[in-house]
Amino acid sequence: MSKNVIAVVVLIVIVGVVIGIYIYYTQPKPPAVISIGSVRVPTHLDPVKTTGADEFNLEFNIYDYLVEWEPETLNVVPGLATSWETSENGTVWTFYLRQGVKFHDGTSFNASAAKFNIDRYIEKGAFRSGLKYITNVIVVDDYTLKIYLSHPHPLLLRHLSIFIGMVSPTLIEVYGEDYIDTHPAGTGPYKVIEYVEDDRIVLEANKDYWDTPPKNSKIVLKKYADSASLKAAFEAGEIDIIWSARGDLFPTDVEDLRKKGYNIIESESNMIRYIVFNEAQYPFNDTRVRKAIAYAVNRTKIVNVVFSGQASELYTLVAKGIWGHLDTFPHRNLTEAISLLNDAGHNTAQKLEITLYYSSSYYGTAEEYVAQVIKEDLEETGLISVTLQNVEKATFREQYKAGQYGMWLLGWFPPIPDPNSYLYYFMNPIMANAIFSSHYNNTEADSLLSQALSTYNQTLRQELYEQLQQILAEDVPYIPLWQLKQFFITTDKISGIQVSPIAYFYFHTIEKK
Amino acid sequence: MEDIITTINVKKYFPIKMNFLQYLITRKREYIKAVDGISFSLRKGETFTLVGESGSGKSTIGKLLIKSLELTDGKMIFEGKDITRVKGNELKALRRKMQIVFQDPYSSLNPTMKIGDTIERPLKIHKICQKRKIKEKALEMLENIGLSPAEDFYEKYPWQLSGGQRQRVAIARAIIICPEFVVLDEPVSMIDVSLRTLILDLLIKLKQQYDLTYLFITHDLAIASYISNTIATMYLGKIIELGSKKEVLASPKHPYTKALLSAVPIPNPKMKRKKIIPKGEIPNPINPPTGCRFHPRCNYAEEICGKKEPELVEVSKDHKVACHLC
Amino acid sequence: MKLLDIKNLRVYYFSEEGVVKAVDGVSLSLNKGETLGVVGESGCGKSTLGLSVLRLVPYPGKMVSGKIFYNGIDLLSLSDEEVRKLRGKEIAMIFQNPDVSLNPIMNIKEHLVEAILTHEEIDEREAVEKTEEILGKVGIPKNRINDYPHQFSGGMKQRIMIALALLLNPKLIIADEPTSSLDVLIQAKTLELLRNLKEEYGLSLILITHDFGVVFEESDRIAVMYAGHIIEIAKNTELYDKPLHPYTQALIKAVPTVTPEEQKLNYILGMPPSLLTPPKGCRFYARCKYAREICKFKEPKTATVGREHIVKCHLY
Amino acid sequence: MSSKSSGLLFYIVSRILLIIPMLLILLTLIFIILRVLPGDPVYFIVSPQAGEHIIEQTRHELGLDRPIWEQYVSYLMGVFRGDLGKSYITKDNVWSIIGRHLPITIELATCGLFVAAFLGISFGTFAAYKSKSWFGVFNTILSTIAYTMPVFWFGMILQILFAIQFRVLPATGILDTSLSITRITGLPALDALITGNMRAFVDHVARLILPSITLGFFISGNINRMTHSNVLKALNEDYVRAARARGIKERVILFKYALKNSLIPVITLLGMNFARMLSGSVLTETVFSIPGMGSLLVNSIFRRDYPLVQGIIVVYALLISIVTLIIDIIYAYIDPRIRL
Repeated sequence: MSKNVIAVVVLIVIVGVVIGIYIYYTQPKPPAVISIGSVRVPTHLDPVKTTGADEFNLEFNIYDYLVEWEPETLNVVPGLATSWETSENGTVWTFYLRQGVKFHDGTSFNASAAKFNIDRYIEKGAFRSGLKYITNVIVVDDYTLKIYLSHPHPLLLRHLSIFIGMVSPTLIEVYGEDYIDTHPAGTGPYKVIEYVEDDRIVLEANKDYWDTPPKNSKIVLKKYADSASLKAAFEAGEIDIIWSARGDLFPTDVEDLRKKGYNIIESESNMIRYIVFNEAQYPFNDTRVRKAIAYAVNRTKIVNVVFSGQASELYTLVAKGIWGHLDTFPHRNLTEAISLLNDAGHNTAQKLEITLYYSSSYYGTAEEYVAQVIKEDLEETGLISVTLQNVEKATFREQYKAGQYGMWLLGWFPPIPDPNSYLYYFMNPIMANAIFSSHYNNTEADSLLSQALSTYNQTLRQELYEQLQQILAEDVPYIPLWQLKQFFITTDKISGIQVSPIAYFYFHTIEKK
Repeated sequence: MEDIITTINVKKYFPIKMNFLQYLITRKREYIKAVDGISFSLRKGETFTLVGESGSGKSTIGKLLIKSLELTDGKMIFEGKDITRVKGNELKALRRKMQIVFQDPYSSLNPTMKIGDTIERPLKIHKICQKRKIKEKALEMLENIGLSPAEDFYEKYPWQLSGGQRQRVAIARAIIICPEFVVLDEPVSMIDVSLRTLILDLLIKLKQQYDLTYLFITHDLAIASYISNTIATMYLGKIIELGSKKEVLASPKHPYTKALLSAVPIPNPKMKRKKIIPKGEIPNPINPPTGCRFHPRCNYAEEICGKKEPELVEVSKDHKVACHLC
Repeated sequence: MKLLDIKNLRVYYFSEEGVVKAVDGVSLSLNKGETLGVVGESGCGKSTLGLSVLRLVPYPGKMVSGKIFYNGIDLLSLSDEEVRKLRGKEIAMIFQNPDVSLNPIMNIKEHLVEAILTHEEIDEREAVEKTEEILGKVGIPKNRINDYPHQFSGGMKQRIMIALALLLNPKLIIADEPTSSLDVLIQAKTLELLRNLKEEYGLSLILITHDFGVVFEESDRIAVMYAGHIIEIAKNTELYDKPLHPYTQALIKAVPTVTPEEQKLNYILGMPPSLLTPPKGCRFYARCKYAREICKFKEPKTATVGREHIVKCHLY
Repeated sequence: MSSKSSGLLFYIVSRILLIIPMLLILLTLIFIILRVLPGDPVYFIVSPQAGEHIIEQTRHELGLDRPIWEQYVSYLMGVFRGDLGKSYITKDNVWSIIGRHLPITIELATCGLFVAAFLGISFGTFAAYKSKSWFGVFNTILSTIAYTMPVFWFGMILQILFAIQFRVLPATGILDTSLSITRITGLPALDALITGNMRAFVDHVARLILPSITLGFFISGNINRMTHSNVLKALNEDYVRAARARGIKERVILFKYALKNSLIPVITLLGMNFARMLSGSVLTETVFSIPGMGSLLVNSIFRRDYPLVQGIIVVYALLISIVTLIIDIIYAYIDPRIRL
């Protein structure tokens, strides 16, 4: 009896396998997909909430903006607005909008949709405090929009081109605010068709895109838990591109892949890393001490030893590749450092004891090595003794905001390619204390900053920002250390990757053979 | 002779395990009635033997008498004092006077303790004698139970001893603190035939030497007949016959006792007897039969047996039986 | 006619401490229809002797030498598979502890049917019928056929074991302490059942026990074992009247009987020798009150005294 | 209880009722622990550039400014209405987030369990049967390796060998990026079969092979040891000797007498491991980039996503209760002595 049962089961299995194999080989092959691997994927896709590079990056691919910018040059170009004009005093801007553009949900884009999105951002956007200069948005007709400013503001176009992605208002009205976190509908080149948190986001090319349609039909953004599994997946041929924008791969892994003959495109990224001091706390209330540390740190060693050269030394807070960048901080000089410390009353008998806080759960495993290098650098003066303190991600922000530190290792990724983004938050005392508790306060710097923000004159602005960078190098509330590089590692099949110095990645130009 | 222990209508019910929800729904607790109303007295200096099949409640009585189990109901008197509910120091003092020896000498001794330590331990716990005399006393005891040279055995571990020797150690451990009363729960059933009499003779010797009273529990009537003064037959938590050894063995009255006696194999091929075996097996002690508990198996049962529970009544001097027909 | 003939059998356990000579040169025979009692104390090798007949001596035990003839077949020359076919079919065994001798997760029917189907090519329905029949003979009601071992009392389990043993009409049953874990009433009942069934089926029986009462009541002939040797074999009454070996004599005197009278009993001092290093001479030497110089150094030969009375002692 | 089946029903109902207090205690504990832990979920939601008023506003929106007991009560009310709330980070319903991650974990755990059971039980049994041969020694080494070798290391070796060197099996993920499976039941393998999407089915199953072996091999170590010692013990039982004496074939003795009788503790162990795997095997998921419950839980704890962590714990507790219940029922089926 049981033998019969076994025979039947075996028969069913065999038949099933045969049918399965038949179907498998007769089913059409699915269209080619380009998969991009990273150790992070966006956690939501609502432009008003976006503060992180991963979110910004994906949003650029699914939303359109009134104005946009060319990836290579960073020049402002028309987006959903075909043209615009400014009033004489520079406070009223008129935008003429593109016609016949449709959101992914099928509704049409027009001036009231644009107003809805701008208003929404001003009301609840993550960076709304920086947009207070916009006083009013008026729909003139279906395709004309007027934006009123309280004073001339040079960053308006930048803000419009980065913060305010155009989301379908209907979608929000019907499904509510939270819905677009995972089910967005913009007008951009890609639609989101699948969203699995912490795993993958699947994009499909928008066939009705108003501009040149994407050169590929489907993009999968895949998240890997760590560098090792990302690399394994790539080597197994499961992903086409590794986009390592913020240290996703270990430097050694990049070298290994380079040796194995994969294509590697390398460029600057706009993420900077620096040390921040709490000027209200001993011994960092002493400019000589801060300056001495600035002289003592060895950027070359960090870049070469920790990052195998896959990063650039940085001597000012404005990243390379951004206009206005000017090296102002001193190179390493131990003698100078020692004499400054001696001036401040520190000697070998009474070493200066300081603690360096860092977070490897926030910035990656390399952070521990960086901290170690910095410790060695400072201790080389013979006058400082450094304690290292690793802080968990969950408590990290809370603690540095509360000012429970003297010296932290932090990073900055400003979404906007403008020197203001690199300086405003650091030097304006209100922002500096709200965000970093650096307690840095310099009225001269303040007035330079506001001057630079109230003129459209680019030359003037550049001068002002250069002056600011000089002041920073004197006061040393921060020590810029290095700037990250981004890597695109691809197989031979991939071409058409467009590299932007601010580490945003547009998918529509990529092609797969 | 005076009575050392008297039990009056002693009962021990063990509740059957139930989970909380089962209890909520059935609202009825069921019990195994291991000992169900037993009264008897042990006279000082005698060996009182309980015989019966497994499940009759013999061992439970043993544990009740030495107070290692709490009784469910009834009363116990020891040396004229009511000890039914003694606690604390009084109980501790009482325990010293009552000891027990178990069946299995392989599991009753701590394998990591030397024989000397095993024997000395009760002396130390109960602080019986001066410290320096403890060893002396232990050696004396070893000699007394025939484990000589005592010095050698003092240093040995249980695994180095045979079953008979271990059981002697277990007995010594019980007796060294000079108790009044010892429960012997099947002390020789795991001992080889050639040595059983040795242990039994040792027990008899020690009884006289230390002026002890024994409650001897066994299922083996031959052993009972060798060592007892008084024999009580148990059946399903009840004593159904009780009397002096002579009376019970020479003229058993209860059909169950008779059956037990007839069933014992006799090591004499020339003596062939008709065995009277009761039908069936010992029933479940959760719901024992009404009336006489033995009546469903009894060959002589009459109507009354199923209705009325017989009392344990005296049928002759030193002989009580619980049977309607005697 | 001899059904079983064991010749000079040696079974040793090759344990880590050394070689335990559990059965050390045993010769024994069993006639058809006879009950042979093998009596001895624990550790004397009587159980190993029983297991050897079925070639079931457990690891690290080994049959070192000797021969076992069953119906003229040399059991030790058979292949494992041939022996397996004999087990249960020709020679069955009943073990001491019925509580652990049945598979707890198989019901009674499964046990019996499995045993039948292992040896006989019949269909399951017939096997079940046969099962019910045999269970009826040992007094297990039909309606309990699907019950599991734990639902039966010890006595019933032993009757089931007897049913399992008798199931395939074997010629020989080896019963190893079949009743020693049972209460006296159940023991009497079980022995009676075994006796009756033996008559009915015309079986031969080897009854291994330590209980002199049982062995005298049940056996035709009795073999006494001591420390791996058989030291005396005689007819039942002969052994009772004229025990020759000092060990047998002492043992019979050490067994209490049920009597209201005072008994004077004997006991044997000392312990049996270790089977790891058995003494050179007579193995009972150290405990024997008749021991002489020769007993210490020379192993006694087996002597036949009178009719079929064999003894292994220098006194004879 | 009169009959076995009504006893079983009664048992199941009583066990289900007992889940409620357990859940309550568990939720209370996790609720407290999460809030005692340092770290504030708000900082994972708002930008570092955000001012204090934005932080306060976000905190208010999440209800984190209310007294703890109030949050607790309203959360509990939600749970008993079947509402586990929304994730702080993605704002998605916790049920649907778990619904995306749990099925794949169930598949992986099931496959891992089969691998573990197959490897552990077959090797363990055979080694017990041949305990005196070289196989016994080999098996001891094998089982020791199985449970001492780091999971991620073993997983990576498999990956390098089969996915990168020989390219016979995929290395990571649960489905090729070019494929997709229509969601019906949530279990990808089942859904692919139902929709007749053989390509996706084959790809998906192929992707489960290495992680299942990794997970299964790791667990097989303990299963192997336990099976080995139990079968060995069972083979020395009196009923095995009695069965041999009846001439029962060795094969039957090994499987029906020794193995089946040894299965209860083995099944307990398998069940415990299954329950553990259901909570996710973070290391395996990491190595093979599988979006399962393990990484979801770790990430959500990391981000202090309270509703998600709590939700996962609720689901986990429910699953464990179900698994243990099933194990108990299997016991009763295998061993008639066990009454429910």
